Amino acid sequence: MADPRLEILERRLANVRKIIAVSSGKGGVGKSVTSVVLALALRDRRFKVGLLDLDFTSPSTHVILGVRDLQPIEDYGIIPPVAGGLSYMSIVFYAFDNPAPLRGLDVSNSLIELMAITRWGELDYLIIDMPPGLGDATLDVIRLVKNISFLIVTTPSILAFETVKKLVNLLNSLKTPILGVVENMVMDDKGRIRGEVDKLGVRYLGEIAYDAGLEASMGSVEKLKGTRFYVSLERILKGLL
Amino acid sequence: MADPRLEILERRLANVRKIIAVSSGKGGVGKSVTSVVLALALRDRRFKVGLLDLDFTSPSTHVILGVRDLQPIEDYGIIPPVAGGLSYMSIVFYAFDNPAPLRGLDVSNSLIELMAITRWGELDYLIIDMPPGLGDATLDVIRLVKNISFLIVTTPSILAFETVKKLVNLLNSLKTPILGVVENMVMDDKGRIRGEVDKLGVRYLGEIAYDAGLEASMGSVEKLKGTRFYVSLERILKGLL
Amino acid sequence: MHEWALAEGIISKADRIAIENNLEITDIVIQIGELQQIDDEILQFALEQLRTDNMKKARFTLETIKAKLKCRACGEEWRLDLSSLDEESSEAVHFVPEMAHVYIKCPRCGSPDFEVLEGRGVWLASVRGVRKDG
Amino acid sequence: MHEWALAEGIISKADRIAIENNLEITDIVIQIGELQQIDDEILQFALEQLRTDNMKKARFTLETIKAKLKCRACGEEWRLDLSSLDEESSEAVHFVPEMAHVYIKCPRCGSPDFEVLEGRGVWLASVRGVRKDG
Ligand SMILES: Nc1ncnc2c1ncn2[C@@H]1O[C@H](COP(=O)(O)OP(=O)(O)O)[C@@H](O)[C@H]1O
Ligand SMILES: Nc1ncnc2c1ncn2[C@@H]1O[C@H](COP(=O)(O)OP(=O)(O)O)[C@@H](O)[C@H]1O
Ligand SMILES: [Mg+2]
Ligand SMILES: [Mg+2]
Ligand SMILES: [Mg+2]
Ligand SMILES: [Mg+2]
Ligand code: NI
Ligand code: NI
Ligand SMILES: [Zn+2]
Ligand SMILES: [Zn+2]
Repeated sequence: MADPRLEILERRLANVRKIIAVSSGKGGVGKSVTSVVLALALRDRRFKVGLLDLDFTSPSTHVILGVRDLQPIEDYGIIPPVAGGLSYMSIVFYAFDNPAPLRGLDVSNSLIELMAITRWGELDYLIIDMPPGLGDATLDVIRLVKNISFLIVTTPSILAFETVKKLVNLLNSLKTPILGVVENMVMDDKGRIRGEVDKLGVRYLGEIAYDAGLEASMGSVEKLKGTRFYVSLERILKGLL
Repeated sequence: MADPRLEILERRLANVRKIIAVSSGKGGVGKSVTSVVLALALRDRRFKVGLLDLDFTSPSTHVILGVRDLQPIEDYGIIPPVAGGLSYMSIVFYAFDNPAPLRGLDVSNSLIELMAITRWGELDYLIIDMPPGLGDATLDVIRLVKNISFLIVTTPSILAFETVKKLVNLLNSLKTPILGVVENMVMDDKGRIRGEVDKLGVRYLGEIAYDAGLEASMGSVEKLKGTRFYVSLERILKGLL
Repeated sequence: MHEWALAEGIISKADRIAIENNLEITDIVIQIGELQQIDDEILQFALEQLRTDNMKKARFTLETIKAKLKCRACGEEWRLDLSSLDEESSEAVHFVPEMAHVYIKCPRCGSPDFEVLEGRGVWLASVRGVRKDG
Repeated sequence: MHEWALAEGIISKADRIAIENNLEITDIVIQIGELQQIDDEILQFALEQLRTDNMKKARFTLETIKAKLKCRACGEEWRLDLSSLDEESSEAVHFVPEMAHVYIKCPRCGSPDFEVLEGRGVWLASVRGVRKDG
């Protein structure tokens, strides 16, 4: 039996110029905050930007953005609502505040279903907030989204970086493009990660300091734009464009 | 066709007095450090302790413990090697430093396979370091390990706590026992999480401050035992025993 | 109305099969998992509208497959009573069938950890046609 | 030698079936996925040693199932040449067959994202016996 969803998935992304998966081997390194702020910063430069949260079992971007009372519109598929100027899609539109205990197969199916029915329209950038680890979602975007590239987030900790090495190794062996590595939550810069990233043959894009003011900005796009985190990411973005 | 592994899995744990899954909805909250330090602290109280790393796609406990050149022994199954006084089992004994791109189904199969062949022998405690999220590993330990209880780790961040609420909700609906919640990486105590945990009807076990000295202790059991993290967890443990 | 999106996928897949095998398609059978509660009138209408030149006279047959679930925790197998879902949950499962794990529990043990044995999604079950000349 | 652990599982499952159905087991068929490279002599020996009273004269038949893999990225299907694995990788896959995703890549596109269609694990394929009196 043929799965008709795979047939349209690619077409749904046909008018998206650049697709960036924000990823890491590890959780808690700042993928979600980076995804949101990256999307907002691109939007501030007048790009048309979409944000897709693929961390189905622990979605965070809706909390960071402060999304409330929004819902996609059903129209020959579904049209993502706009949050903070971004075309925004998340499983929380369907799971709400309930736990979503999804096995890998369910994650894969949900991802395919959502991507097959979501009509992004024309976008300059689609930013995808990935779940941690090298599981179904990561393997599926690599396999199904042809022109994807990865932005990797790490912290200065050896625990995070060990998993990042594995992710780089995997992406390299699959010839999936890596934009580079962002070092987040830097407290006292020792330059260790920069050297390690160089050794991997991957671009070190810059660092984002630990920002004690970030937590108080959660849920407000305006406040997020006033954080040091935002300023740091802006600087990194300059080197990326 | 019948799967003979499920038949023996339970028996392998028959002589383990207490099994604790260290879990969280979210990554990067300190599950792995908590697992290792909890296991070491129990061991210091003369208990027989095992540590099982079930975060197959981004294992960390071997880095925290500084495990090197160890390998299980094959003997009517496999016997976990001893690291820092703990009977220790991790997928890195088989994947080494390579990336392990496993879909949920593979995670589930690996977990069942490992648990079916590992002979823990007599243990007072088996600590299980869980991957983030509500996926295959979490659903499998709930389903397959009858006398398991969960120790939940959160940070003070709303992002972490939102996912912890979902985990609590899931465990409650399955009547899986929750030992309580540990609040990790506390910087300036506002007591917010304690209040929220109370509201969930779950025990607040205590807090662990952000410990700038932790990173330098990675890979050395001796150094870990000298950290403020260890002292805080010791205090929490007193309330648990 | 996201039935149109699903119809698009079906037509496109069938069209590709037609091209690859040089077929004039006469019959297309589509299986619809009950879980997703597709509006088959809308789907049928969408298929008619979207049909391509390679399937000008094709007949679309829609078959609904009953949902059958099996609990991974206790082994219970059951057929779903979809009317037990409230509107919001029902809508969610309509768009993303896996949301079943959010809104449905095993009737025996209460676990959301079940397998959908049958009745998930929309599938192109078979395509028949006659070979075109040349 | 972890074949003993697998034998233990097989015997215990078969014994449970015997008890539940009040059977004296005569035949047990076990399928062994090639991927796991089980030593069938050791497994056979272990089974003989571990047999219970409900299967005193049972014959154990071991069937090896060839490994067949299918790439999720490019669709390639292939049979595995296990001799291409070095000793360390081979050992790893012996204990945890999923380590195939660490050491084996699709021969066409290089992806580790493949499905093991056949030839994984050890399964109790069938148990036959005669009903006991009483
Ligand atoms: N630069 C930073 N300074 C302070 N806190 C940060 C920073 N980056 C991320 N955080 C916090 O760290 C936690 C993890 O971030 P998150 O984006 O959710 O990570 P991930 O998506 O990788 O799991 C969150 O509580 C977030 O607010
Ligand atoms: N109390 C703490 N103080 C300082 N750093 C911590 C503390 N707890 C954890 N960390 C660090 O935070 C990161 C995430 O911890 P880890 O145990 O790997 O989390 P998880 O297993 O939940 O992903 C690691 O770099 C770890 O060293
Ligand atoms: Mg995240
Ligand atoms: Mg961890
Ligand atoms: Mg399912
Ligand atoms: Mg597999
Ligand atoms: Ni619809
Ligand atoms: Ni062996
Ligand atoms: Zn059940
Ligand atoms: Zn391939």
